[in-house]
Amino acid sequence: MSAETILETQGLTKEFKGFVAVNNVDLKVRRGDIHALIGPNGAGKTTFFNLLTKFLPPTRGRITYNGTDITHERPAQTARRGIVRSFQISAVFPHLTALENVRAALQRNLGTSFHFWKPERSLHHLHGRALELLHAVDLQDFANELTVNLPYGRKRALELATTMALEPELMLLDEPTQGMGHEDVHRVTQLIKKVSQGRTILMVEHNMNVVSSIADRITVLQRGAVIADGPYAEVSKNPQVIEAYMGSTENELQGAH
Amino acid sequence: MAANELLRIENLHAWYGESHVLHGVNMRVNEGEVVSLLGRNGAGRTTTMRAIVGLTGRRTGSIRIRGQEAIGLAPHRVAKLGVGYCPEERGIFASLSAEENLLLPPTIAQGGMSVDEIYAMFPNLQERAASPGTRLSGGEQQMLAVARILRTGARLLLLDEISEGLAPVIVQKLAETIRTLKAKGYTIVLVEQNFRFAAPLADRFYVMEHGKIVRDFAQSQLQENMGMLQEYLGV
Amino acid sequence: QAQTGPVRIGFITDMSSLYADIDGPAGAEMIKLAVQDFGGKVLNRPIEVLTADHQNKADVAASKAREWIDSQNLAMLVGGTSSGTNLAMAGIAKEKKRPFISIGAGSARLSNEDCTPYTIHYAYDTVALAKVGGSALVKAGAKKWYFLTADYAFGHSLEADATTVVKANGGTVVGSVKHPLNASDFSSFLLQAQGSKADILAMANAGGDFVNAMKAAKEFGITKSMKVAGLLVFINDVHSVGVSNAEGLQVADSWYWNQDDESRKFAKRFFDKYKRMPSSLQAADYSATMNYLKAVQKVGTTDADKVMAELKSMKYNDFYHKNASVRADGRMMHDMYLFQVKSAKESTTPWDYYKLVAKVPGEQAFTTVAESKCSLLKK
Amino acid sequence: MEIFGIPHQAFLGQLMLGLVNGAFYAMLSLGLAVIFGLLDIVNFAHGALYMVGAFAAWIMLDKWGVSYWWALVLAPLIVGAIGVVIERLFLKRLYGLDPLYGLLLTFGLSLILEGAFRREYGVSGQSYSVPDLLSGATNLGFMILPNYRAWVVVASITVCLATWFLIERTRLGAYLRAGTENAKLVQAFGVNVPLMVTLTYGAGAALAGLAGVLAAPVIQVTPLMGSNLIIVVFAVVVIGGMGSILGSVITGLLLGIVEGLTRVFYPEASNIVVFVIMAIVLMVRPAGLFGKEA
Amino acid sequence: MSTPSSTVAVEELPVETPNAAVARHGQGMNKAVRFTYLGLLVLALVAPLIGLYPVFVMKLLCFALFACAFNLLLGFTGLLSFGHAAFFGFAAYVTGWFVKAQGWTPELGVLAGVVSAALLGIVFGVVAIRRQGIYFAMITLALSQMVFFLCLQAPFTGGEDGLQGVPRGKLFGVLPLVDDRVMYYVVLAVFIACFLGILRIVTSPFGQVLKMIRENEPRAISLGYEVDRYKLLAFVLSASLAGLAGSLKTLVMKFATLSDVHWSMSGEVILMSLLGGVGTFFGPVLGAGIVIGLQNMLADKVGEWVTVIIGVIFVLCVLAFRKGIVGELMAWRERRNAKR
Ligand SMILES: Nc1ncnc2c1ncn2[C@@H]1O[C@H](COP(=O)(O)OP(=O)(O)OP(=O)(O)O)[C@@H](O)[C@H]1O
Ligand SMILES: Nc1ncnc2c1ncn2[C@@H]1O[C@H](COP(=O)(O)OP(=O)(O)OP(=O)(O)O)[C@@H](O)[C@H]1O
Ligand SMILES: [Mg+2]
Ligand SMILES: [Mg+2]
Repeated sequence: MSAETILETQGLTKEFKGFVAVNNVDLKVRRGDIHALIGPNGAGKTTFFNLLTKFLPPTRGRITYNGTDITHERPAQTARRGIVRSFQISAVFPHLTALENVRAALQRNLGTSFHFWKPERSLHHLHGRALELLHAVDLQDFANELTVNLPYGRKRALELATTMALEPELMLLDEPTQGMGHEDVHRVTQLIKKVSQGRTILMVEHNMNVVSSIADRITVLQRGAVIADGPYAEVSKNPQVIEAYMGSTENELQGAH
Repeated sequence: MAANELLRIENLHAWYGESHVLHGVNMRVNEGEVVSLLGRNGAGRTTTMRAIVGLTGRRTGSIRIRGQEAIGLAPHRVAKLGVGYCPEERGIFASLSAEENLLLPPTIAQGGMSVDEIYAMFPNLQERAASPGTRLSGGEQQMLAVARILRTGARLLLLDEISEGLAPVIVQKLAETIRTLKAKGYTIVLVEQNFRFAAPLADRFYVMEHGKIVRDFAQSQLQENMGMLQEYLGV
Repeated sequence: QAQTGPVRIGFITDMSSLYADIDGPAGAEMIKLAVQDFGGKVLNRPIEVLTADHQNKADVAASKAREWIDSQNLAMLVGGTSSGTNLAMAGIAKEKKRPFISIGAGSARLSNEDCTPYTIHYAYDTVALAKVGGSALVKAGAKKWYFLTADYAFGHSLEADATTVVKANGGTVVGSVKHPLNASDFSSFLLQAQGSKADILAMANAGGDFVNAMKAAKEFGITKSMKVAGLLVFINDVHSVGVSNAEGLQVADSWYWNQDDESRKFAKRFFDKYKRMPSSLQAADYSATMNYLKAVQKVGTTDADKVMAELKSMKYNDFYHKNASVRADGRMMHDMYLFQVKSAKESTTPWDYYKLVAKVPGEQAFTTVAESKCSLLKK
Repeated sequence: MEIFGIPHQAFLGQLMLGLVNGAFYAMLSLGLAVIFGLLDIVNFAHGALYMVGAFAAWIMLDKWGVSYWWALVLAPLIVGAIGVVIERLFLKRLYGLDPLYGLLLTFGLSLILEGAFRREYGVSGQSYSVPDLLSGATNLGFMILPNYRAWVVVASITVCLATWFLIERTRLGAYLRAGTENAKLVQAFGVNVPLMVTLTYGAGAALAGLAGVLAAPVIQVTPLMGSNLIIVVFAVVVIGGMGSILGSVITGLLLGIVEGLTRVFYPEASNIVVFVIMAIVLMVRPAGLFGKEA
Repeated sequence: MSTPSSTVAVEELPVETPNAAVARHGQGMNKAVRFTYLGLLVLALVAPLIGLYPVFVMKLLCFALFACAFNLLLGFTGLLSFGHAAFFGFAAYVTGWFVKAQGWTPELGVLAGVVSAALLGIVFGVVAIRRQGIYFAMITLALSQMVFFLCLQAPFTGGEDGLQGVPRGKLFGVLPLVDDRVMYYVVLAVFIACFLGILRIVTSPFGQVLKMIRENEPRAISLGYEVDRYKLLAFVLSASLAGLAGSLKTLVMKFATLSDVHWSMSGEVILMSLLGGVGTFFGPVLGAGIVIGLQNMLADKVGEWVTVIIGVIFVLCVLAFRKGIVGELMAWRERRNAKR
C-alpha cells in the first residue's frame, strides 16, 4: 500500500439475511482528498460507513487504515485512531453549551476522563483551543449558548467543530447538507472545504452542487457494488452513472438542487 | 373562487410547550392547486403543516378544510376530512415491515393509488417489502413515506421535504408523480428546501419567516420575485 | 423512672402485613379493652395505650420502642407477632430496663439463650408446639414423618424442634423439603412429599404459606394418603383454608375461644366487634395487660424491677389460663392444647372448628429447666 | 428408570406441574408485554390487577354467589374497566414523557391497590373453591393431575396464542405496533389512537384479571399475591425479550418448567433460578431470547 | 423507546444542568442557596443539643446519603436502578456480621461493607449496564430480588430475624460510638464528606462524560468514549455510596434486617429522590427527610393506610410535580429570573 492511501477496503461485503447491501467493495481513499461517495438510494453508502466505523461487523473483507488492519476493532477504538464520523441527523449534546460540546471532544485525549475526583477546573485549560475551533466555524459568539437554542445550520457547524477537535485524520460525513436551506448549504460546503486542510474527508452526498464543487474524487455505488470511480468530470459523464443516479442528462449538473 | 376553496387558514398561532412558533399564519389553498411554502430553516413551515393536522401543542385561530372548522379536531378526525400528511422526519415504523408500513394508513376515500402502481413507481420498495421499515436506506424510507399516503385516497396532500435525501433520478420521478397527481385533481401543499424541485411544480408560493407568511405570489410572478427570494432564502 | 403522669403501655405489632389478622389492630383493641375493664386508671394515674405498626421490621420495632421509652417514659411494652421484632424489642427493654411481655413471638430463644430479666414470654413458643403436636401424633401411630419446611430461620427451628420430639418418642424423619418464603405454588413440593410414603406430613411453616400448602395438599389428594399436621396454625389460618379442606388437621395452641364458658364470653365481645373469633394471641393480649395492671396495683409502683418480681411470683387465673406462673427465665408456664379440626358436618356454628384432643401441662410442653441455656435459671 | 436420581414418573409429574406454573407466568407476562410493547409502559400495577381479578371472583362468589364460570367472564371485564380508568385518569398524562415515569406511576398505583385491599380484607387469604365441573383429578399414569390444573394450561395457552395472532397478524395489530412508535403520526393517518391505547391498556389489565381468576382456586386469594409474583414475571419478560409477545409466552412456559425442576433437584435455589437465568441470558444476549437487538 | 426520528418532544427525567446554569449566570452559587446550606449545616451541628432525637436524625442522614447515592445514578447518569436496596442492605449485613461475629472495629466493618457493595455493584453493572431505561430498571430489580433471597437464606444473616445487637464499638479504638452524640457527629461528618464528594463527582471530568452520555449516547460513542465503562464506574460509585449508607445504618440502629434488602426499600429511595427532585443536589436529602419523617409520624396515626399514602404520594409526584420539590423551586426561580 502506498503512503498516499489512508484507507483501503478489500472485498468488503455486508449481507443482511441473504440481501447483499455492500458487495465486494474495493476502495482506496487518498490522503488529503475530499472523496465523495454517491449512488442511488439503497446503494449501500450508509451501510458502508457503518462498516468503516464498526457500527456493523462486515460479513467478509478487510479494512486497512494507515497500513493497519482494523477490521475487527471496536467502534471507540476506531474513533481513537482518528476515524471520526458525523451523523446523518445532527448530533450534538443539546443541554451543554457550544463550548462544552467542543470541550467534550478535546477532553478525550486528556486521559482524565475517569478521574471522578478532579474538579471541573482541570478542564478549563481546554477552553482556549475550544474557542479557536468555534472560531473556525464562526461560532465564537455562541460559545456560552445552550446548544438546543442554536438554529439547525449552526448545530451542523458545531458538530463539525466538535469533530475537528478530535484531530481526525479521516472524517466521514453522511449527507452533511441534508435538510439545509441554500444559505446553510453554502456555508457548510465552504466549511468542509476549510476543514479539509490537512485531513482526509470521505462523504456521502446527494447534492451534486456540493459534490461537484469540492470533491476531488468520486466513487459511485450501485446495489452495493462500485460502478465508477474517478474525478467528478469523468464520473458524471459515465452513462451507467447517469442512468442509475443522475437521471436525464440535462439535469446532470444541477442534480437535485 | 371561494366555492372550491379546500383549505383556509386564518390567524393561526401555534405553540410547542412554552415556545410560541406560529404568529398568525394566513393562507388558502384551492382545490386542484399545488402550493409551495418557502422559507428558511426554522421559519415555521413544518409547524404549519403539523398544526393543520393537529400535531403541535396548543393552537388558536381558524383552519377550515372544505369549509369545516378543524382547529378543535383531534388528528384522526382531521385525517378523515381527506388530509394526507407526509412528515418531514418520514415516520417509518421499525416494528412493521416495509409492506406493512405501506399498508398502514387506513383508506380514507376511493381513488388512491394501488399497491402495484406504487411498486411500479418505486421498485426498491417491492424488493425490500419484507424488511423491517427502518432497515431501509434513508432514501428508501423517504419513498415509502410518500407512497404510503398516496394509497389512502386523501385528496389534500401535505408533503414536507419529500425530495430530501433522494438521488436525483428519484427526485425527477417524484416531480413526475406530483404532476400526475395534480392532473388527477389532487390538492398539494409542498414544503421544500429544494427550490429547484418545487419551483416548476407550484401554482402559487407562500414565503414564511418567523412564523408568519410574509409574501405570496403566483407561478407567473416567479421571475419578478427572484430578487426577493434571493434575500429571504439565499437562492 | 418517674412515678407521675399517665402510665403508658406500648404495643408494637404487625398492623398491616402478613400477621395483622392473628394479632394486629384487633390485638391492640383487646389491650385497650383490658385497660377499660380495669377501670382506666391505676395508682390513681390514667392509663394510656400507645400502639405502633412494626410492619414485621425489627428495626422499626426497635426504634419505636427506644423512642417511646426515651421520650414517653413508657411503663411496659407488649410485643406482638414475629420473632425478629420481639427479639429486637427485648434487647431494647433490657437495655432500658422496662418490663416486656412478648405475646406473638414463636422463637423459644426469648426465654432461652436470649432471655433477659425483663422479658416475659406469654403465649406459646415453637418448642411447645413441637412437643405438644409431635408427641401426641407419634404416640397415635404416626411414626414416619416428612417435613414441608419454610426455608428460613423460623421454619428451620420449627422443624428441628419437632424432629427432636419425634425421635424422642420413637418416630423417624424420612425426609423434608424446603420451600421458599411466600411460595405461591406448593404442588411440586407436595408431589415430593407424596413420593416419600411417610405417615405424616408436617408443615413447618406459617400464615399464607401454610394455607396455600394445605389447600394444595387437599387438591392433590395427599390428605387421603397421609395425615397432615400444622406446626404453627392459628384459627384464622383454619378459617382461610376452609374447614372442609382442613378437616382432620392437628393443631397445637395455647387457647381456643370455645374451650369454656369464660372464654366464650370473652370471644363474644370480640365477635360483636370484628365478626370473627379471637385468636389465642388476641386473648393473650388482654390477659397480659390485665395481669400486668394487677401486679402494678399490688406493688403500688410501676418500677420495673418491683413489677417484674411480682409478675414472676404471682399466680395467673383468668379465662386465658388457669393456675399459671412465670418461671425465672420469663417463660409463662401454662397448659397447652392439642386440637383437631372438625369435619364440615361436625362444625355447626361459625368458627366452630376445633375439638380437643389433649391437654398438656406447661412442664411437659415447654423447654425444661434442664434443657434451658438461660442464665437466669442457673443460679 | 430414573432421571438424575429421581424416579422417571416423579420427573414427568414435576414437568407437568412446572407447565401449570408456566401457564400463569405466560399469561401475566403476556399482558405485561402487550402493555409494554404497545404503550411503552412497564406496568408495575400488573401484579395488583392480577390480585384484583382474583378478589373480584372471590367477592362475587362470596357476596352474590356468582359462579366461577361467570367470574371468568366478569372479573376480567371489571379489571379491564379499572385499567381503562387508570389509563384515562393517569397514564394518559404521561405519554411523550420518559417511560420511567410510567413505571413509577404504576408502582404507586400498585401500592395503593394493595394497601386498600389489605386494609379491607387483611392479609390472611380468602379461599375460593374449584368449580364442580373441574374438580377431581385424572390419573395420567405418572401422576395424578387435578383437572383444574389441566384446564389452566389449556385456557392460558389458548388465550396467549389468540393474543399473539391478534397483534402480529392482523391490521389492528399493525396499528397497535405502529402506535407504539409514533402514536401521533398514526393518529394523523386517521386512526383513533387515544381510544385504541385506552382499550389496549384495558385489555392488558383484563388479561391480568383473567390470570387472577384462573389462579383463585389454586392459591389463596390475598392482597399480596400480586407483588409476590410480579418481579418474577418481570424477569420472565426480560428473559423473553421485552416487547416480544411470543417470546414472553414461550419463556413463561419454559421458566415455569425450569423452576419446577429446580424444586426437585435443588429446592433452595428455586426462588432465584429465574433471576440466575436472567443474568446468564443477558450476558449472552442483551436483548433477551426473543428480543430484537436495539 | 422513542425513535430518533420522532419529533415529539420527549421529556426526559428532569435533570438540572448545573454547568449550563453556571455558564449562563456566571460562576458560583446563588446567595440564597448558600445561606440555606449554611443554615442547614448549623442546624445539623446543633441538632442533638436542641433536643432533636439523635437516633432519628442519624437514621435520616443515613437515608439521605442513600438517596444521594441513588440520585448520582438516576439524576446525573440517567440510569434508574430499581435494585439499590441490594447494595444498601447487603453492605448493612456485611458490616453487621464483621462487627458482631468477627469482632472487627467499626471502621473496618464499614470498609468491608462498602467494598462488598462495590463488588456487588460490579456484578450488577456487568449484567445490566448494556441495557438502558426501563430495561435497566427491571434487570436491577430482578437482580436485587436475587440478593434478597440470598440474604434470606444465607446462614450469616440471621434469616428473617436479621442481625441484631450489633455493637457500635470504638471508632479507631478511641471514639466511643456507644454514646449517641459521638455517633451522631461521626455520621454527620461522613454524610457531609459524601455530599461534597458527590458534588465533586458530578462536576469532575468524569461527570462531564456522564453528562454527555445522558444527553446523546451515540454521539459520545462516536467521540471515542467507551460509554459502558463510564456507566459502570458511575454505577459502582453509586453502589459503594449506597453501601456506605447501609453500613452506617447498621451501626446507628444496631441492626441489619431483611427490610433493608427488600425491593420496597428500592422503591422508597426512588420516592425520596423523586419527591425531593431528581438531578438536584439537595432534593434527595429533603426527600429522605420527608419520607422518613412521614413514615415515623404516620406509622402510629394511620396504621394500615401507610402503604396507600405512600402510593398516593408517588402518583402525585409523577403526575403533578415531576421535578420534585427542589426541582420545582429551582424552575420557579428560573422563571422569575427570566421574567425580570
Ligand atoms: N440492518 C439492515 N437490515 C436489512 N437491510 C438493511 C439494513 N441496513 C440497510 N439495509 C438495506 O441495505 C441497502 C443499503 O442501505 P444503505 O442505508 O446503505 O443505503 P444508502 O446508500 O445509504 O441509501 P440512501 O442514499 O437512501 O441513504 C438498502 O436496500 C437497505 O434496505
Ligand atoms: N418540537 C418542538 N419543540 C419546540 N420547538 C420546536 C419544535 N419543533 C420546532 N420547533 C421550533 O419551531 C420553529 C419552527 O420550526 P419548523 O420545524 O416549523 O421550521 P421549518 O420552517 O420547517 O424549518 P426546517 O427547515 O428546519 O424544517 C423553530 O425555531 C424550531 O426550533
Ligand atoms: Mg444513507
Ligand atoms: Mg421543516
